[in-house]
Amino acid sequence: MSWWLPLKASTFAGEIDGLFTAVLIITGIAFVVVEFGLVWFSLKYRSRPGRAAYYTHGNTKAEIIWTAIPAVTVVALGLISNHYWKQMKGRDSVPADSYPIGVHAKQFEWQYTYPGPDGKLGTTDDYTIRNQLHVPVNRNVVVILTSEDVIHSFFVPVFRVKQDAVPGLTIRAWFNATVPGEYELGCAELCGMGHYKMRTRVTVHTQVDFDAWVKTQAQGGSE
Amino acid sequence: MRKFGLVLAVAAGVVGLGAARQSRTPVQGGTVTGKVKFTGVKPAMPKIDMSDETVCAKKYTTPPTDESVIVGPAGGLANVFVYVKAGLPAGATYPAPATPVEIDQDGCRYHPHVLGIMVGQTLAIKNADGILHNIKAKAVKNRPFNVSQPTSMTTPRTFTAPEVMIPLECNVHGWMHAWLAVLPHPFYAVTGADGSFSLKGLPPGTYTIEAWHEKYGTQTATVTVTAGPKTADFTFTGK
Amino acid sequence: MTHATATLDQMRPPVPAEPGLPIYNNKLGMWVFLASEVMFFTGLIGAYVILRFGAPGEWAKPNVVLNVPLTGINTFILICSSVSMVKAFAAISAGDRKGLSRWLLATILLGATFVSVQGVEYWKLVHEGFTPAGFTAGSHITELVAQGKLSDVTGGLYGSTFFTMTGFHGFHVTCGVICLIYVWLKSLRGGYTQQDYRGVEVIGLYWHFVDLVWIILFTIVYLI
Amino acid sequence: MSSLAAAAPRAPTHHDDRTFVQKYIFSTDHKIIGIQFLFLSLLFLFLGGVLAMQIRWQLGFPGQPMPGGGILPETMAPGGVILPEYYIQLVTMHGTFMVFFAIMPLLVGVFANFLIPLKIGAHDMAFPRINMASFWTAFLAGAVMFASFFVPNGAARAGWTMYAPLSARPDLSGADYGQICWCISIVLLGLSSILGSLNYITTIINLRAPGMTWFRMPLSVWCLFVTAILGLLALPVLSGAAIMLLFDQTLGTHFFDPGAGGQVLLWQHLFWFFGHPEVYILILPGMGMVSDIIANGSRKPIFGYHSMVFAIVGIGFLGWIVWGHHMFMSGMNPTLGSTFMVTTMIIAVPSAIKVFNWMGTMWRGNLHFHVPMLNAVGFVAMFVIGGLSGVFMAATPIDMHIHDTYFIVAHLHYVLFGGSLFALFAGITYWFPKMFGKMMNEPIGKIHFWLTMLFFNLVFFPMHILGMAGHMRRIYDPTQYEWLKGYQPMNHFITLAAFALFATQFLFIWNFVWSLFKGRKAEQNPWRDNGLEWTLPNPAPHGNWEKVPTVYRGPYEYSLPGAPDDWYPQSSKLPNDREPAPAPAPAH
Repeated sequence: MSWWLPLKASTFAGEIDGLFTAVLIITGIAFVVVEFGLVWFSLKYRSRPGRAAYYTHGNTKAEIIWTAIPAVTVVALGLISNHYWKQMKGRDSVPADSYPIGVHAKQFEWQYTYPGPDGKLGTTDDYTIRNQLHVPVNRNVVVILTSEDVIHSFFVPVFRVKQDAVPGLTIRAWFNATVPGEYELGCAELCGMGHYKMRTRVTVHTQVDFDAWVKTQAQGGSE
Repeated sequence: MRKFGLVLAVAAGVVGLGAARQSRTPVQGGTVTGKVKFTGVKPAMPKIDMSDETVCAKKYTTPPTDESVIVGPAGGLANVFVYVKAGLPAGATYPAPATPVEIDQDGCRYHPHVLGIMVGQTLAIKNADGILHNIKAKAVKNRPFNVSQPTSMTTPRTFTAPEVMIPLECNVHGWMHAWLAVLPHPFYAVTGADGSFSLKGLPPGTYTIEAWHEKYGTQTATVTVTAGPKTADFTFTGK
Repeated sequence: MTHATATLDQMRPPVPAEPGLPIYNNKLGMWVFLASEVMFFTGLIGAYVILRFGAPGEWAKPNVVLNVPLTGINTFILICSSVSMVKAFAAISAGDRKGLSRWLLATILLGATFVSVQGVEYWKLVHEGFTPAGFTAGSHITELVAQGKLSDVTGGLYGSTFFTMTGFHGFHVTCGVICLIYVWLKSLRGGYTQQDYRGVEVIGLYWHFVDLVWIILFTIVYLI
Repeated sequence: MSSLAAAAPRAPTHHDDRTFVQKYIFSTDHKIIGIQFLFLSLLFLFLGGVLAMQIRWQLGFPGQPMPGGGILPETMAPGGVILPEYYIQLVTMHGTFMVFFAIMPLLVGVFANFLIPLKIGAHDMAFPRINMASFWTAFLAGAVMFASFFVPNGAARAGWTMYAPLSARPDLSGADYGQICWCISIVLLGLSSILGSLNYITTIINLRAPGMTWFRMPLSVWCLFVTAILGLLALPVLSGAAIMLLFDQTLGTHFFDPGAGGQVLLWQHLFWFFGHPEVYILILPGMGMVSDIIANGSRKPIFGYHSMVFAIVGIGFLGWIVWGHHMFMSGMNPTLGSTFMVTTMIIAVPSAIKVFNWMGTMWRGNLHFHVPMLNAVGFVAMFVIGGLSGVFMAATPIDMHIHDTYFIVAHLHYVLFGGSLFALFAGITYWFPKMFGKMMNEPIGKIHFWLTMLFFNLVFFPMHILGMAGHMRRIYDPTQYEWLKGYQPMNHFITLAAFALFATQFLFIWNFVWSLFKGRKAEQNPWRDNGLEWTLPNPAPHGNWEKVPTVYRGPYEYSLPGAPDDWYPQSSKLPNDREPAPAPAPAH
């Protein structure tokens, strides 16, 4: 158990964690100012015999200050976020050279279709595996999400990537895994009684391992 | 086009027993036995990828294969549901037996794959795997249900209307399928590996007997039963 | 109200009170209620627009499934009922109680005719195989599909949106007719005078609103 | 008592000929309807709490039989072990009961009904009978929703957001009658809320006492006014969507059926177009009451009355254009993600203004920490955390990681529990004497506040950590995942803290019920508040005033220089106060 964000295992993770920390600092400052202010005012101005309240209806200058500062801060945050958002999810953000994997979500399991040795989906050498996502390291991977029945959500915490799979739509989401290892994927959108069981083992291979794995799969060899 | 091979070997010998009384526990009476044969190309059953479900995978030495078409060594077709479709004396009622019919989920597969149950009889759905299975019964005449079993437990269900073939499936394991028939009478049987079946205790009369298979459809045969054995064979042909 | 704010003239905002809007409570309440009705129909019509533009196939052409001439006449009937409502309102504001009752009755009859025509249209459509769930197999509608005049793909949506929108409008017209009957009976008992005809004005507002919604619905569902 | 109390208010002399049924069951008195809403909603609040405890049990002790679970039927919890579909029913119904049948009626049904006529100086609501119909429709809606637990196949189970197609197809969710009950109940609740809102809007516009100009209205009435407008315009859209969902379930229509051309995202757009104004309906009345109570507790006029009003109206407008931030990851067009992110960022500003103004009110005040004031300051402290955690979600890249995780659950509970519920504890304690003529017990109130504050934070702050770790929402058994097994001790801790939080609420229940019968008799103006409602005896009589009072000043004239006391009622005339202008001549 860690008190911070999970392992940074994709190119997104660095940017998202950085933004997270920035927002944490800004909101942290606001948090301390307000909570400390409340406690301090409560102690300093608590009622004592002979104490009288200061009769005032407000101060326009103060109002302007604490409207402008939050406004500028949040709009700045908005623009920075938008910059990353366009990179990660923008209309044409999926890099052209991405390795395509067809992900078909259905009630309570994921079907992963791999392009096979020829690297192209939709050819005869594709093969489908249940609940196992194998990706090469340091390569852009695009996940082509379809759903058979209800809304599911493709979510790998260590890659910081999440995208709903909506029945009737084909949605593409890309990421680039950077740390080889074995991780887990869970469905993040309530999809029925087996929602909690839609677990996928995510394996990030080095390029060599990945090619070997593809070869074994192509010959119909099992795991 | 599936070709129907309707081979009907009806033994002529009919041994009458006596007037069939209306509703009585059929102790003796005619029996219909037979064999369901399979001709043609035996389809190769795809392997089931249970690698992610270790609890089930380790229950198999050889990788499990799909169970939709199982042909025995002698060419007998298993998992064929044979039952009396029509011809029972009108108004005859058969009390549902108290003992529940069991269907077990062991090794991420349904045991049995095809089964019959009487209206009002309890179906005891057992979960020997101890992992989550959900049972979705896509019934039409009966109330459909979709219940889950997260651990080893038994869920009882009963059915109110006769319905031949309610598909049962588990959504957590897409390959798990079973077929349940609900009948108002006890005259049904599922063929074993050798493709043989026997319907016992039939009061004399002419009956249409139907053989149902999940992939090759249904075939019917009419059999007149007096007392003593009758035979009715079926042959399904793979394309 | 036992504690009615003492007001000299019913048709003015209550006195003594800080001046709000120069319209009396019932009318303001109806205007606010109509705002919520606008949002309700906006929700339904918005869904219709999105579903129609996002429809996978080609939307049904006017007058293929729906009988436009019949509903054209029906629309005319509803417009006439609005006219008769205005007449009723004009009559009572001039103090003519008998005129009010007569015009209210005319409005009720026209409104009831509209609803019954729509009911008959529904019955005929369902009979022809056009239901909220889409086109029922083996019916007259599917023959139209066979003849290529109608695309089957959007049949489900066409049925769903048509019946939901026009059905709810019909429901609102029915409620309007019931309220009109109440107002009509009260007018027979002399419930409305030249000084106080709030009920007539309020139900008139509702009626014109329902008529306006139908004009929009008629255009976007039947004509385009 | 100060010499300035208005002339001793005489009970209205007219003879009250209403029967018990007319007076208390089918009452048209806005105060009785408010109290009816109070009892109904507190019941549903308790029910929502019980559902929450079952959820926490399953998360804290996955798969173990729940104590007392034996009473549940086999289809929900065989042998006390909660089944996955029952868990999702719990999650769905906890959200539905709390949002629609506890917090919303408590804030809008109770305090709008009770406070608006009293605070603006009116005899009653503009349409008393419609007001009664609004309560009984809400009662019916609550009954239908509660009955949905007992229909075959159990209650609705697609989350309180009821996303299609899971909610539209019984074969996928396993619930058929339950989903239908949910839709019917929500349509009824929509109708009840619309009837209520049109009443509140008409009353506030036309029935304000002479002299009560728009900018002399207390902020609680301003909040209730904007809330009524939000409710009036948002609920019909939800009713329309629920009707479409109901038809999809029953008539076989295809609004949300992707197979036949229906659009799955249509439900999310319609729901959240209603959803976001709804969450402002759930917080604005709380903000209003807290503004009144903090001004009273600080014995000092509210800081920046006009900017507070602009902030409330600003929240009212902006609330309509931010709904897309619930759908960043839903497959919606990403460019919409950018626009909704900017509008969501901007909507943080009015809330910030309000928080700083509350602090400004306390600055150099003469703070009396009675129980309502304690809860109000608790509201501000917790609402700030909820508001700030909202900024994380508004930043879309961060939302990619924390959407549909426990970070969201933490955020919504900080604003709903930490926000609205603390404001409700303050409001109920503050106006209890006006409702029942008795005071609630002060020491028990304080103990309850501090314990609730402690356990509330122990339950919901760790959920931020779970959310950052990626712990998904609505997960029946998190130990299925290796990386969540590590967080199970935290789930365990949260469950124990949640049980303690639930137990603490019995203090409030006991205090509430005990004070109803044996509470100390409340004096005329226990909080020395300037509001018009305190010029009436406790409990306020039917019809409130014999003659509508005249208002000469704003509601927050505390510590007025030169006044003999540190409070000065709105309806007390000072020598240099001018009489309000007489009503204009008849219009037509």
